[in-house]
Amino acid sequence: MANLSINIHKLELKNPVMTASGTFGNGTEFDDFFDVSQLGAILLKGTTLHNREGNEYPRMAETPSGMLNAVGLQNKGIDYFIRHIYPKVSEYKTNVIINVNGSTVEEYIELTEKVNQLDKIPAIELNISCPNVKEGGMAFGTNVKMAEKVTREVRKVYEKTLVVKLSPNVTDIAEIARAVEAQGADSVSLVNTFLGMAIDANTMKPVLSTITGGLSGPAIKPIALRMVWQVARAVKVPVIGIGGIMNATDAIEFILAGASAVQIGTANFINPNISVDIINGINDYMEKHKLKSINDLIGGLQM
Amino acid sequence: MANLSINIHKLELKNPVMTASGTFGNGTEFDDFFDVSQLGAILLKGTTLHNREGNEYPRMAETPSGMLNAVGLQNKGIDYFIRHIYPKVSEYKTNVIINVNGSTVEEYIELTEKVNQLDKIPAIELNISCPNVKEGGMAFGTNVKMAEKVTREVRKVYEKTLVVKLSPNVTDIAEIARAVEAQGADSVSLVNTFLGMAIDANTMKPVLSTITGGLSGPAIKPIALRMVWQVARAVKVPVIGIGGIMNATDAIEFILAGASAVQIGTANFINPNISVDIINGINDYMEKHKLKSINDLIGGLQM
Amino acid sequence: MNKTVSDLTIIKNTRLNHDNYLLELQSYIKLEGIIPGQFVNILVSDSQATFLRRPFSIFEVNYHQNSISVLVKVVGPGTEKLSSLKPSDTLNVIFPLGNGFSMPMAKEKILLVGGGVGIAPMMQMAKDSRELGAEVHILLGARTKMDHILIEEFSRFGTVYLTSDDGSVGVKGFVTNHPVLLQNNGFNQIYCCGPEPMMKAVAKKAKELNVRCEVSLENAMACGFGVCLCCVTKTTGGNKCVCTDGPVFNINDLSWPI
Amino acid sequence: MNKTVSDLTIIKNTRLNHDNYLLELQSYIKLEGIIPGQFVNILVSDSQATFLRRPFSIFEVNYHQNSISVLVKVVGPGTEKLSSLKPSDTLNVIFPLGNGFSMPMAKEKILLVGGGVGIAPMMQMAKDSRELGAEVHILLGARTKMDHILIEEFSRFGTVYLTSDDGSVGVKGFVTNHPVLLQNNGFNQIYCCGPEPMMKAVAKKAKELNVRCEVSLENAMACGFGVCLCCVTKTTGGNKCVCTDGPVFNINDLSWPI
Ligand SMILES: Cc1cc2nc3c(=O)[nH]c(=O)nc-3n(C[C@H](O)[C@H](O)[C@H](O)COP(=O)(O)OP(=O)(O)OC[C@H]3O[C@@H](n4cnc5c(N)ncnc54)[C@H](O)[C@@H]3O)c2cc1C
Ligand SMILES: Cc1cc2nc3c(=O)[nH]c(=O)nc-3n(C[C@H](O)[C@H](O)[C@H](O)COP(=O)(O)OP(=O)(O)OC[C@H]3O[C@@H](n4cnc5c(N)ncnc54)[C@H](O)[C@@H]3O)c2cc1C
Ligand SMILES: Cc1cc2nc3c(=O)[nH]c(=O)nc-3n(C[C@H](O)[C@H](O)[C@H](O)COP(=O)(O)O)c2cc1C
Ligand SMILES: Cc1cc2nc3c(=O)[nH]c(=O)nc-3n(C[C@H](O)[C@H](O)[C@H](O)COP(=O)(O)O)c2cc1C
Ligand code: FES
Ligand code: FES
Repeated sequence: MANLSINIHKLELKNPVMTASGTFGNGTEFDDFFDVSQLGAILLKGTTLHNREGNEYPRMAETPSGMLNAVGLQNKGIDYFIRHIYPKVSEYKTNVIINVNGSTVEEYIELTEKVNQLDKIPAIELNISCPNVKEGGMAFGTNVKMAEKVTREVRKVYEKTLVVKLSPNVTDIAEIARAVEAQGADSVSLVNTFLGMAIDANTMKPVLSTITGGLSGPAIKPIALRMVWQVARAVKVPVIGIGGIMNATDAIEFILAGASAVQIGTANFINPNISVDIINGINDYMEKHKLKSINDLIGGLQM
Repeated sequence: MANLSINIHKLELKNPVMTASGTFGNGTEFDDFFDVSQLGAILLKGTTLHNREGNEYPRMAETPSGMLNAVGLQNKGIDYFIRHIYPKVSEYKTNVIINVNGSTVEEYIELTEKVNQLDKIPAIELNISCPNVKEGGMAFGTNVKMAEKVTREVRKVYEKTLVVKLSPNVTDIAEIARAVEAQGADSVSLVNTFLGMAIDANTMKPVLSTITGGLSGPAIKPIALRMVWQVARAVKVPVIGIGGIMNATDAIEFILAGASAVQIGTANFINPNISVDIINGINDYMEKHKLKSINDLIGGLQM
Repeated sequence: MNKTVSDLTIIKNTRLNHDNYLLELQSYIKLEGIIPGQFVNILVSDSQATFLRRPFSIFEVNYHQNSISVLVKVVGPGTEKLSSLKPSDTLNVIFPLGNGFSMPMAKEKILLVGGGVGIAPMMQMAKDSRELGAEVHILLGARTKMDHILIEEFSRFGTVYLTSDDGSVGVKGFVTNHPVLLQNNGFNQIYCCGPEPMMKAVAKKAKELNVRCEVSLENAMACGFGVCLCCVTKTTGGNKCVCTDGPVFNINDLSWPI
Repeated sequence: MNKTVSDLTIIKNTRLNHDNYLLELQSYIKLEGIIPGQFVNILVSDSQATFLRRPFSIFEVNYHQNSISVLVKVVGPGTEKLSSLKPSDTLNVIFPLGNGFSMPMAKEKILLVGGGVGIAPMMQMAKDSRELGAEVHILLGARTKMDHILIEEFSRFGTVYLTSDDGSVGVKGFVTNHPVLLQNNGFNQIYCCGPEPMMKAVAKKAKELNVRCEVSLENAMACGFGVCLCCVTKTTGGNKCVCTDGPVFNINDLSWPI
């Protein structure tokens, strides 16, 4: 067994494989399939201060090698989470991370303060890149000034590991990454979904109730990989790679490009066991290539 | 037969189906397959002032539902074109459009002036979005000021139809579209390729000689469609939709989203006859939906 | 039983009519306690057009031979591919998913209403209800005579009534035009699956007749086990996932304007 | 003949060894004047992992039965899928593509060198050269005895020499270790196809021996008919497309450091 453990700031991961927010429920939905404590970390679904019903159905469109979603952060709010879900998920023997969302800086702060009280949550992922909400969301992630501001303010009230999740819908993602790093982000995760659209030619209508939605899955992998590579060269903090990872080879590509860890998203829908399979696949690859530690693989791209 | 004819500024198209630059050679490569005069227009491969050898091999990587290319505008330059290719392509009974590239504004101008002399070329497509060249290219298309400048200067020396081809690698493509419209573009075409990357995990090396390349094919369709929809609502000039169109249904989706015409790119590699098939498919669809003119379909998305 | 991801082997693929196929799948994991109305989520590999899994109702469970069958109506690339599979081909399947119908009690008189491929969950429902001692009536609707399938199989478990849009068999019109639904026949429960307009019409009728009614929804799904939140339907308790809180809902819990 | 896009029907799929298959394809378009070294570009439909077509050398043309065959070595999803096809399955194919070898004249003594699946274009080449009256010698290299295929078939058209990396058959080592290449045997021309390092070694040898030499390249392709400019190789005349200016090049035209 190769040494897969890696630290992201104060966060200690037994391996670099996490699940992506919004694609893994609260983790408990996977209990039937495998022991989620095997993972490096699990990212809970996007959480807001108050209950959100999300967008109208239809919220999904299948696309070539991918899918669009327009869930819109449906969740019951942080108080419900603390009361009903936290007790269960804090039993897991892995890092449980909350994906923090707000429509104003104040909301981000208030939510973060509440999460800060939770002993068993060692990190938050600040989602400034949700394309499916009317207010806030992606607006924070596509504007340097706003990305800086929300990171700075949240940093003030949060001392544990602060990961900022970046939007790919920008001209220069490295610029945003550098900006949030300068404001105190301990890590950046990328990418969130690409803003896309699907039309039903038969009905002449948009497929999604919200017209546009977020594109995920292998279709976006080449762009996500490029962005991770660019950001890894632009910042000093560890980078978490996300986007269309379907198997161990994909995950290894992100790590070679400079990611210290990866998140598995849409692939969970197709194969609920995929995240453990990927851990095993990375281990096999490292043994084959005689790499002792995952550190030998991170940014190992040869040019 | 429905009426498929449509005008893009002074350009008269017998149908809205064009082929995308760089994916259709000089058209002559398709003579064995079908009569290219059936198309609304053909876009010739990216042309520069001087001979360019393009990038080193490997220039291509297959990706999920798509491909990356790093051709880098290999072409023999405009003078060679005028002498050897123009005589052949000007025989076609369709619009032959040159895709104009430069690394400086001066180069764009000089090239345009030469193209302006060619009677049988009724339009140019100003490529400010090539991701595969070191100088110029995408830099013009991802910066409002530079996009404005090159459009303004080229407009001064060119009176025929000026189409500006936009890059999708931006935060706000509608902003760029409005900017080039204000500087006199008669139409905008979008999208060019997305900057992406592929890594060979076995060799731990980038697949492309240039590390990054341009992503095309159905993988990008949902994002391209969203951009066309946004731009069509932002500008008054006709929009030409491009990105992952593989069949008539895809083309119809772009037209419903607001495109007055479409360009077929990567699909030509997989099925050289696809562009005529798409013309026929659009006609069938219009007959089925009892639409008399393509104008009834453009922007016909029902919300 | 617990949800599982498992490779099932096709034992039999029967073409029922021009666009319906019955696939019988051998399981290597012991099948137990599957509830009528539950569904499976099938990975259609080897097809460029299908990225996500495809959900299908469990048509029948054969505990004896440890197999389940699904009824597949060909509507697109995924179902096309499934219809072409042959015995000994394997399919990767997540199952069992969803809640299933609330079963009737002995002596209860129940009506199962299936429209189009919505008849799929009704076979196991009819079988199990009959076994529980309920009096089973089955109303099947389809476009034409040609589209009606499996009538004989259904009639093994209850009285079958038919409608067709064109009147080529049974009562002409929609299922809601059939006397068995129009009159109060003393049903204790109505169970329905089919196109949404049909289910709404049946739900309305059930409400008028004051009969308890469950419907099985077929919202588009990305995961099928409650993590993507794409498949929601509006309920009196807010948005609920059709894949986990459903696919079966009591019509009183849905925010349908009926 | 002109390039065409056409559906060909599989007549026969023969498994030659653990990873090589010979597919025989019936054409409905009349085959004529196909040149050894030309290739076909096959659409592997129904596979999620193959978006682009897959190029294969034309292994043999049977004008009589209007069929062509291709030798497929399984290396990934596309070739895997092709290897699993059965008679009566169809394949969409663009052909004939590329330039092909320059044919020898009668009485010329030629050496065909094939390494691994690079033997594919050599069968038709051997056949046609023999027909033209050339004296054909065929040097085949593979990893082990197990990897050597079609030796008997080749020997119908010329003298066959073998090498294997492990010495399990023929001369141990690479093709360039074989005496037939080491000594000047009076060859008028050498034709070579195989892994690039092998072709470079053979080209070097040919240069030393001052024998005219053509190699067939296998650069990655997106289109196969000269429009994408992805498949280029450096030549003395600048970057040239392997799919149209090649796949066969005279080694003197390539910018190889030999
Ligand atoms: C819980 C559940 C149970 C189901 N049970 C059965 C069953 O027993 N037998 C059966 O044949 N089918 C069943 N379906 C429907 C089946 O899943 C779809 O027909 C199938 O996914 C279509 O796949 P495709 O690739 O062939 O077509 P696609 O290309 O995916 O779709 C073809 C057409 O059907 C429409 N469509 C596809 N899925 C849905 C959906 N869920 N809701 C509305 N429209 C849709 C598409 O918009 C498109 O117009 C069920 C669906 C659900 C959610
Ligand atoms: C002109 C030409 C003629 C050919 N003739 C034959 C033939 O007669 N018989 C035969 O079996 N194969 C031949 N090939 C190679 C064949 O096209 C590839 O093996 C096939 O495309 C692989 O497809 P795949 O989906 O199975 O594997 P992929 O997943 O596409 O590839 C598997 C592995 O092979 C590598 N690979 C694939 N294609 C190439 C390439 N062109 N150059 C270098 N590495 C590559 C990939 O990088 C990867 O590592 C030829 C190629 C060309 C360009
Ligand atoms: C259905 C769905 C819901 C999502 N919800 C969230 C969310 O709540 N918060 C968030 O930061 N990202 C969310 N995402 C984005 C994913 O976490 C991930 O960034 C994206 O899907 C790209 O990775 P993938 O291609 O592996 O899926 C969601 C994605 C999907 C498909
Ligand atoms: C191999 C290749 C070469 C290309 N060369 C050019 C070019 O020279 N000029 C240009 O404007 N676009 C070029 N493009 C971009 C296409 O014209 C088109 O915008 C893009 O491929 C998206 O469309 P598609 O998904 O239908 O291919 C090229 C694309 C490919 C795949
Ligand atoms: S389909 Fe994913 S939650 Fe229901
Ligand atoms: S493969 Fe496209 S030019 Fe050769």
